[in-house]
Amino acid sequence: SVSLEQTLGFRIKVTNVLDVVTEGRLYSFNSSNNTLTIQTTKKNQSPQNFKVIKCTFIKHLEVIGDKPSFNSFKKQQIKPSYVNVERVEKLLKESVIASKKKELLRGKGVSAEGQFIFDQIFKTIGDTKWVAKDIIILDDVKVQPPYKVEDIKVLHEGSNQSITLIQRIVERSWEQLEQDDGRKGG
Amino acid sequence: MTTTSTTSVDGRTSSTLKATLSASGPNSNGPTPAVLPQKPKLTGWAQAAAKALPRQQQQQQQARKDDSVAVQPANTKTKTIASTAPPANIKGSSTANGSSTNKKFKRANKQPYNREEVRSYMHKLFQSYTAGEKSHSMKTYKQVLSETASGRVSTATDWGTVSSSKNKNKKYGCLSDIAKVLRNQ
Amino acid sequence: MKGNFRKRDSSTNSRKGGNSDSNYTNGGVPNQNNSSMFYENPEITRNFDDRQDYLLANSIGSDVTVTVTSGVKYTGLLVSCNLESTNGIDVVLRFPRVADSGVSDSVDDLAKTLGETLLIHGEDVAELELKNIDLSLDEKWENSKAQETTPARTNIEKERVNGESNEVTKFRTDVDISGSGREIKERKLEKWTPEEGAEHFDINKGKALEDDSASWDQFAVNEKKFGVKSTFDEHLYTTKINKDDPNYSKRLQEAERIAKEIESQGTSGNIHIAEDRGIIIDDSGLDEEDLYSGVDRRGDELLAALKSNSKPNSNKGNRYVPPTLRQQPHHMDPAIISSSNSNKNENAVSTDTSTPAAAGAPEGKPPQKTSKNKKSLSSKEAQIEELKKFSEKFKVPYDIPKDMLEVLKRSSSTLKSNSSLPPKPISKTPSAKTVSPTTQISAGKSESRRSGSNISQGQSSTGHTTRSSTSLRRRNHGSFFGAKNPHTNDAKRVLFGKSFNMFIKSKEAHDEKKKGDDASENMEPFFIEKPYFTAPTWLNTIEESYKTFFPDEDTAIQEAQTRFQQRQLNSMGNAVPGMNPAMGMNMGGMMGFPMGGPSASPNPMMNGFAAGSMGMYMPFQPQPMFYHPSMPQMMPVMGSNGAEEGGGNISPHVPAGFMAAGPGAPMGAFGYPGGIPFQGMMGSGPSGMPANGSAMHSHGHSRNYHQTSHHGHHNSSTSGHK
Amino acid sequence: MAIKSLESFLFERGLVGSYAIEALNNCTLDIDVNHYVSRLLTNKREQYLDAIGGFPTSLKMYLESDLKIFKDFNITPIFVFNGGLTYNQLEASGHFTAASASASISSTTTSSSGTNATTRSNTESVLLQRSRGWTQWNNLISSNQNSYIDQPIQPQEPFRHNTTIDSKAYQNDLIAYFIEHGYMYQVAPYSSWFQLAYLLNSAYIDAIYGPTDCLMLDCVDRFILGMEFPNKEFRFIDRSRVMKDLGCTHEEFIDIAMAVGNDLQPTTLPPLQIYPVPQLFDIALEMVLNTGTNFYAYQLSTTLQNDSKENIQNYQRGISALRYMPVLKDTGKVELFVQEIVVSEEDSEKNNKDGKKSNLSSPSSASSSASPATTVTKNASEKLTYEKSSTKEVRKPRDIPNDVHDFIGQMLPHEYYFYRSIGLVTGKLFDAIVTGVYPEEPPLGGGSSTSYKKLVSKSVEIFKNKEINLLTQPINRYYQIKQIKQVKWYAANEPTTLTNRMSPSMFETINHLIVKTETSDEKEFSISEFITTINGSSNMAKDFISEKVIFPNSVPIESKLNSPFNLLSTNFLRLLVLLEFFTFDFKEKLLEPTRWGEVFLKLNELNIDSKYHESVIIFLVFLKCDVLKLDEEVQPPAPSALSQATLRSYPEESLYVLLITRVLTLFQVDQKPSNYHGPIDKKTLIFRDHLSFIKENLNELFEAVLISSLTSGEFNRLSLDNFGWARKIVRYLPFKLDSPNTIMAMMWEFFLQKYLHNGNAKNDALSLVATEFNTYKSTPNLDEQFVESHRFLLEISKVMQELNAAKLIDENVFKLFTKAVEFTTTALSS
Repeated sequence: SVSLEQTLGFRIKVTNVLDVVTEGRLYSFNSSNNTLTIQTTKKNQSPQNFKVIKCTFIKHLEVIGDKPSFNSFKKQQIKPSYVNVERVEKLLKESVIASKKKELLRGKGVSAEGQFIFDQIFKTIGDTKWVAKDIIILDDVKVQPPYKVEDIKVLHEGSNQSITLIQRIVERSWEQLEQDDGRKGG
Repeated sequence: MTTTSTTSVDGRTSSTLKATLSASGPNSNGPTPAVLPQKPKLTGWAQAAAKALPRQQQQQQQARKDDSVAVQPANTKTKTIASTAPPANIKGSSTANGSSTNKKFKRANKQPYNREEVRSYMHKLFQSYTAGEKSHSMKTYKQVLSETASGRVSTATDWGTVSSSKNKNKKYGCLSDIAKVLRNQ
Repeated sequence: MKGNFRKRDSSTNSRKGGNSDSNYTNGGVPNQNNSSMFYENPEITRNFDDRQDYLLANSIGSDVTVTVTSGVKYTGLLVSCNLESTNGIDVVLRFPRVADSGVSDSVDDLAKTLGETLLIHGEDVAELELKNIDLSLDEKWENSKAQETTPARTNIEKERVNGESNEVTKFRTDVDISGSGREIKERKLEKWTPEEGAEHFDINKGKALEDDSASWDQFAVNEKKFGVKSTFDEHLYTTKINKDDPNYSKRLQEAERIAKEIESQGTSGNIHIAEDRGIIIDDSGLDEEDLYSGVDRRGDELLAALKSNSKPNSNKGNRYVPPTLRQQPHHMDPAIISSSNSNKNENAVSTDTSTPAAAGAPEGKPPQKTSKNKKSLSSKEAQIEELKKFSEKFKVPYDIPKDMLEVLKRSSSTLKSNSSLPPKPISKTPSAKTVSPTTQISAGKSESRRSGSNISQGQSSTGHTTRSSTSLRRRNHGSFFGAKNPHTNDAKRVLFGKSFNMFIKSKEAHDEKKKGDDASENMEPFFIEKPYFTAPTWLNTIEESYKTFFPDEDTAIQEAQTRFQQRQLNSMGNAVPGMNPAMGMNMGGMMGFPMGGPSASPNPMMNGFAAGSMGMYMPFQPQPMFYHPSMPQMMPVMGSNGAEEGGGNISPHVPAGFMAAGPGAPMGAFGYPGGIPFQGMMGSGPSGMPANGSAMHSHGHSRNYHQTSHHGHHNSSTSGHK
Repeated sequence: MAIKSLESFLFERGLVGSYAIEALNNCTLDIDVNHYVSRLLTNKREQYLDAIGGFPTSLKMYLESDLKIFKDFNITPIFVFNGGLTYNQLEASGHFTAASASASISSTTTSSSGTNATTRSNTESVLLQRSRGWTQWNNLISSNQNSYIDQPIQPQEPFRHNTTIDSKAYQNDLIAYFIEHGYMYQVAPYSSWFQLAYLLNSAYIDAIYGPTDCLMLDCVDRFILGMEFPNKEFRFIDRSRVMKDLGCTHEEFIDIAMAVGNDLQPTTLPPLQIYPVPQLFDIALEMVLNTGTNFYAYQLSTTLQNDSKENIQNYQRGISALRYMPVLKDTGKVELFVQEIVVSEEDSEKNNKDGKKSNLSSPSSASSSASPATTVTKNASEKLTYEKSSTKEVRKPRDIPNDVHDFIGQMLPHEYYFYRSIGLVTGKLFDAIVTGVYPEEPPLGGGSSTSYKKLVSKSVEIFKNKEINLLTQPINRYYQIKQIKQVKWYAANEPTTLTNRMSPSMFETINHLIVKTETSDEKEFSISEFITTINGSSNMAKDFISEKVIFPNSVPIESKLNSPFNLLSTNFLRLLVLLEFFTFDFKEKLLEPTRWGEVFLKLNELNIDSKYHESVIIFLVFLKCDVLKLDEEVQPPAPSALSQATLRSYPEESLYVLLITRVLTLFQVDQKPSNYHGPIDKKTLIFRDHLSFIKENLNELFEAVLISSLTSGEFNRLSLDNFGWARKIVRYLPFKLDSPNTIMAMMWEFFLQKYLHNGNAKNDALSLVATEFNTYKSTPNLDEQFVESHRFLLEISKVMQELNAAKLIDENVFKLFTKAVEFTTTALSS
């Protein structure tokens, strides 16, 4: 039998039970949690992509190409090195804050179309937010599900300017959605 | 008494040393016009010093060098003057001293992976989430599943891959193709 | 070496120690190997776990996608994961959303139920996709921190140095410098050695050139360029000096003198020194794979450079001479005879510093006495000289970035002249006595040909002989050697003792030349050629690789095809003398046999090998087939069919040679009268599919000839009755 | 290696002619030793050789009888050995990985290793069979554990099967034999059969006896394939007749040869690798004739397959090696043997280009080779004659590409090839310099013991670095920079880089040491004479340290080393300095023996028989390396050949037996040639591996020292012709011959065991040895051999005493050994 270490660096093609195929280099095989980690980007690329796959989820694993010449821990070009825990903590905090901001722009439990309409409006008008499942623009205009042109409501009187703009945006967005749909169908 | 001389230390005149230091900018790694002409000189000097030594002495030193295990590796190439950091700094505290040490190390060797520290941090982090589930409006996937329609239909987590395929009961079953290649090399 | 071994030992020990210290358990999974494929020890497990932990720790705070076992994909911010879980990885996502609803539900349905934070247990995590993970964050972070703190430190250092300026004459140890006030363990300096692998090369990536020049590393350069660690350079960084040595000051003076000498050299015209002083070699020729594996493609260039350098060249000045062979006259003559223009008593004096003029002077001139006037150099100077010479001669053509050209104006011109190799002589043999190999070979050939005609063949073979199972043992009468019988010749033996001996042979050649020379007094003494004259490459006549002598795929296939057709043509003509060769081709195309799949008949050739694993070549046994008189009558019809199909001698659709099915051997048998059973062969392509050939069926009295063109463009059939 | 399966094919087709041996009367016959040895040692012979080590004695027997017949017919044989290997051959033999892949394959079972008999290389098969032999043996031992008391078990599974014996291993022994009996020999720079072809073409010889590979050369019209001495016949092959019968052109034949596997391209390429070996050629020929297959095109068309790149590469290298093979020419230079090609004059330029682009060997196939048909149709023949009349044919040598070193190997100086050609060097070091790899392959005993591995790693410092420096210093400076690594079979991925460069160089440190005595040219070198010379000096430093170096050309011949004795003595002294048997300091004018050297210098005083001197040095160096004490068990322990009963009842005596057998691995029993089949002992074999390793390394270090001396010009190289070099120098080189086999050690082992169990009855014990070892045939004078080997033990015992006095060995070991020898004395004199 061969040392497990030697599996490192192999270019492999993994088909999971859902027949989704992942290709890349074997980065790690962990028997302690029964997973396989694949590096899916090219060696010299940065940043890198990885995929951790649970072994029980693998239907089939196939080697592509030859045995790598560098199949040992020592020769990997990614080797664990010092991790500054503070830095990790800091990064985590920053990204949580950033994500929170983004999160506000996502409707909870809304349809994909609704989100698309929101995004399109947000592109043009920065002051757009979700209130429950309604889109509120400039605290003036409301778009309710299912977010068609008919669903645009004015909250306060006398803001016709913005309403026409929003109508046009919503209209165009739906056209685009239908086009995309048609393309999908074909 | 044995004196250790390196390329980074020029002991002939203090003025030279000063020049070197003042010349090196805020980032001592950056080259400045004043540094470059200095460099061959040092190289040449050390080269000559090496030659001036009798051969046997060199060999002895070589031997001694091999026997000794250095407390810390030092990168003699850097222009910064080595300040010896207490071992605690290896753990990566953010004091000025510590970071300068790290910096010095950056070129020579990446610092070794701090396994225990990473593990304990990750452990704490995970604890903080799992212990305070409610505070983050935390839901587990199981809960999510039970709330959806499909959840009521029991979902098998085991896809039967292990029991059905030829890799049954084999710990490294999915790696069989790799094993084949390795054996045929 | 010893040190290395010891180091390795200690490192393994410490690793073992580290292992026992760590309280990390394997999560209850027994670490034993159930299958015979792989084995894994705690060491390996730990290494793998470290790899994954390292990756996961670096993925905290990035967006990830989790595929759960039902196929639904969730994306979100990875805020935590459990490294201790034993069945998959427990993952905590912040702001989860459904990216792909998989098979079953609609997104809306699933999304409704999600909260702000989602914990997915390892057993449900089928896949965890980590995207855009930057593993160099720590390094970058350290750098940015360091930059903030450096100025302050530098000032402190400056002050301290000023305070200690009275110690001018002393060398300062590390302890002195770091301040005697602090208590610090003394430590020894260690040479920085690159790790195995590519790290130390990768570090320079993505940085500006200026950064590199400061941190230029001699070891890295040498190792990168030649795969050699220079022993000399190691002293540069590791020398310790013993101040108490009585000869210390004397040596110091000596050292400074030498140092000055070296410094005064400058970089002009010497790419080596230029490189060593921080001028960068362009790395673009090396891709990461090369750096990674440590294989330097420039090895070839190096070889080429050496090749050109080792070629004796009278224009060259000081040649590099191995230290072993110093104090000897060296000669630039490519001939095996080394010649010198100095007399014997002068040889002792002449050193390898003799001027190019002296070395390259033509034979007729009186010897120049330059070398006598020169003082012999001290050994140290000689050594430096040696090194200088070595580095001067040792040039490797590199690509130089444009902005470097200014700096290297002079050296680049030297490079140019170096990279073009001098034309090479086809034969090095200087001797007039030896016959050129060409004539020898042809002479040998014609001789053996003549003798060949006298041999009575043991067996006359016409066309194809069928294979006989018993070997024919028939003795030949007459002579094995033909007309010219060998006779023992003692001279031959003597000749054998003297030939194949480079010393004797080159001496003979030398003496021969001497005889021919009238002014024999001026003749140089004979010396045996020094072994370092031989380059590591063989003499070539053209500047091309052997690989260029091979055809590409199409040409190779076409060649084989032509050959095959030619053979068929010949065998047809041979077998049916009255027939038109054009018919032969069509017949060749027609004489196929119906063939089922590989399972058609038990196959004698299979011998238990898996069928179809490669292109199987399948012989098979057809039913005995008989020759009918009616066949020739059918010929014209078939011929016209062939013509309709555009089949002249050569079909326009020529399949790959080895894919074609053709009769070859059966055609030979076709010429015999009466019914002769014969064996047919059928080829199959690499795919294991039977080749597309023509088929022939027979039903009682009626015959159908069914011909298919190779590509199935056109089918036609005719039937005839007896 | 020959073209796979071709020979049997030719016999079946009746294409092998035969002649009576008289036909060769008075001729000079060149013999390819590789081919010849493979004929003599067929599969059934010497099946247990790998379990006991040593030289195959039966080879000598066959050789002698053949030589006698040559003499009867006044045939002058010239034996040509194979030299270096080309890249394809190196790869196939596992050179670059020190056969580690093969070694690991041999440890797994055949079925799972994924190779079949067709694709497996010879090295793989050898190791596979060896491990099979030992596995079977272990099973046999354990199953007989209870019944075995003092009757040794005979092995059943052969240790060699269906593999060709590597004649390289016995090259030195054969050369020694040829020199002794006055036969001519030569070692080719690369392929031996090319050297034969060159010699034939330049009319130095009349006929060649070589492998079927010779058919690939169109300059060889006929060659002898085999000799059948019982019938006084020989078998030969006539090229034109074969080609006519096969019905393919010369180019197609070469294509087939490359695909089935031959000496220059040993692997069988797809699609042929799935067929059994005996049918390969037959099938390949059918494919060419019936479907117009071109195997090169086939390789190109299957680029998707895993190995296709390597296959294309191997094919190209094979063809190229055939076109440009270095041979040693009569000028003493090694040059490429380039065959000519025929081109028509007017198309010379064009055809040359076309020819270049062809993988087939000649562009004008119609004229250069037999056409497949005997008669040609009228039209076709007219066409041909028309073509012929319009053009003239020109023969010109092929163009030589600029990267011959990529498929042959880098070039060494002519002088180095010369030393190889006369057998002065084995060439393993040359190969290391050329390839950048010095392989440490698994020894006969497997080499799993830690002490052996330790020895391998220690050899880098003690031997290898010095050798590499000595050999790379005098030659092109590329080699001084080139990385040369020691690759070990057990850790092929962790090579040790050898140091080429030292300052001062190794040669500079020793070249002031000169032994120059006033002796005649004829004085023979021996270690004993050397000791006498050294001991004859009252002041070593004065007599053997020369103020001036003697290598420069300016030094007159008289002041150089002028006799073979002085040459060898000088270099032997240098060897001993490098081995630290002497300390030497030129500046201090110091030269004196170390404690080891003192023991060595006493060998004459102690009356040690001069024929054992070499063995004693090996023994001393082994002890000095200090990897295994003489009484120490190897780790992991190997099963003892003694029975459990013996080990349990006689623990003390068992230890004696261990010491005795170990020392006796240095003693070669005087055997009559025979195929050995008798008891085997792995434990002893493993110890023999250690000593054999030391010997090989001593040989290589001495070679390196000698070469550095010769190339620098310290010796008058013009004073000898080839026979002189052989008779006066090569013949007396120490450490050249293969180490003794383990037979004598085992004879003593089983003799003493029987003696112990049988109430100390010597005669029963001796007769047991006689029957078990079949000595009535192989060792008629068994008693004499026991007495002789006992004398050897006593002599070693004297050396041990000196070593003990000098505190160079453990006192316990010394006492134990003394007791052990006493034990043998009582047993033998009882």
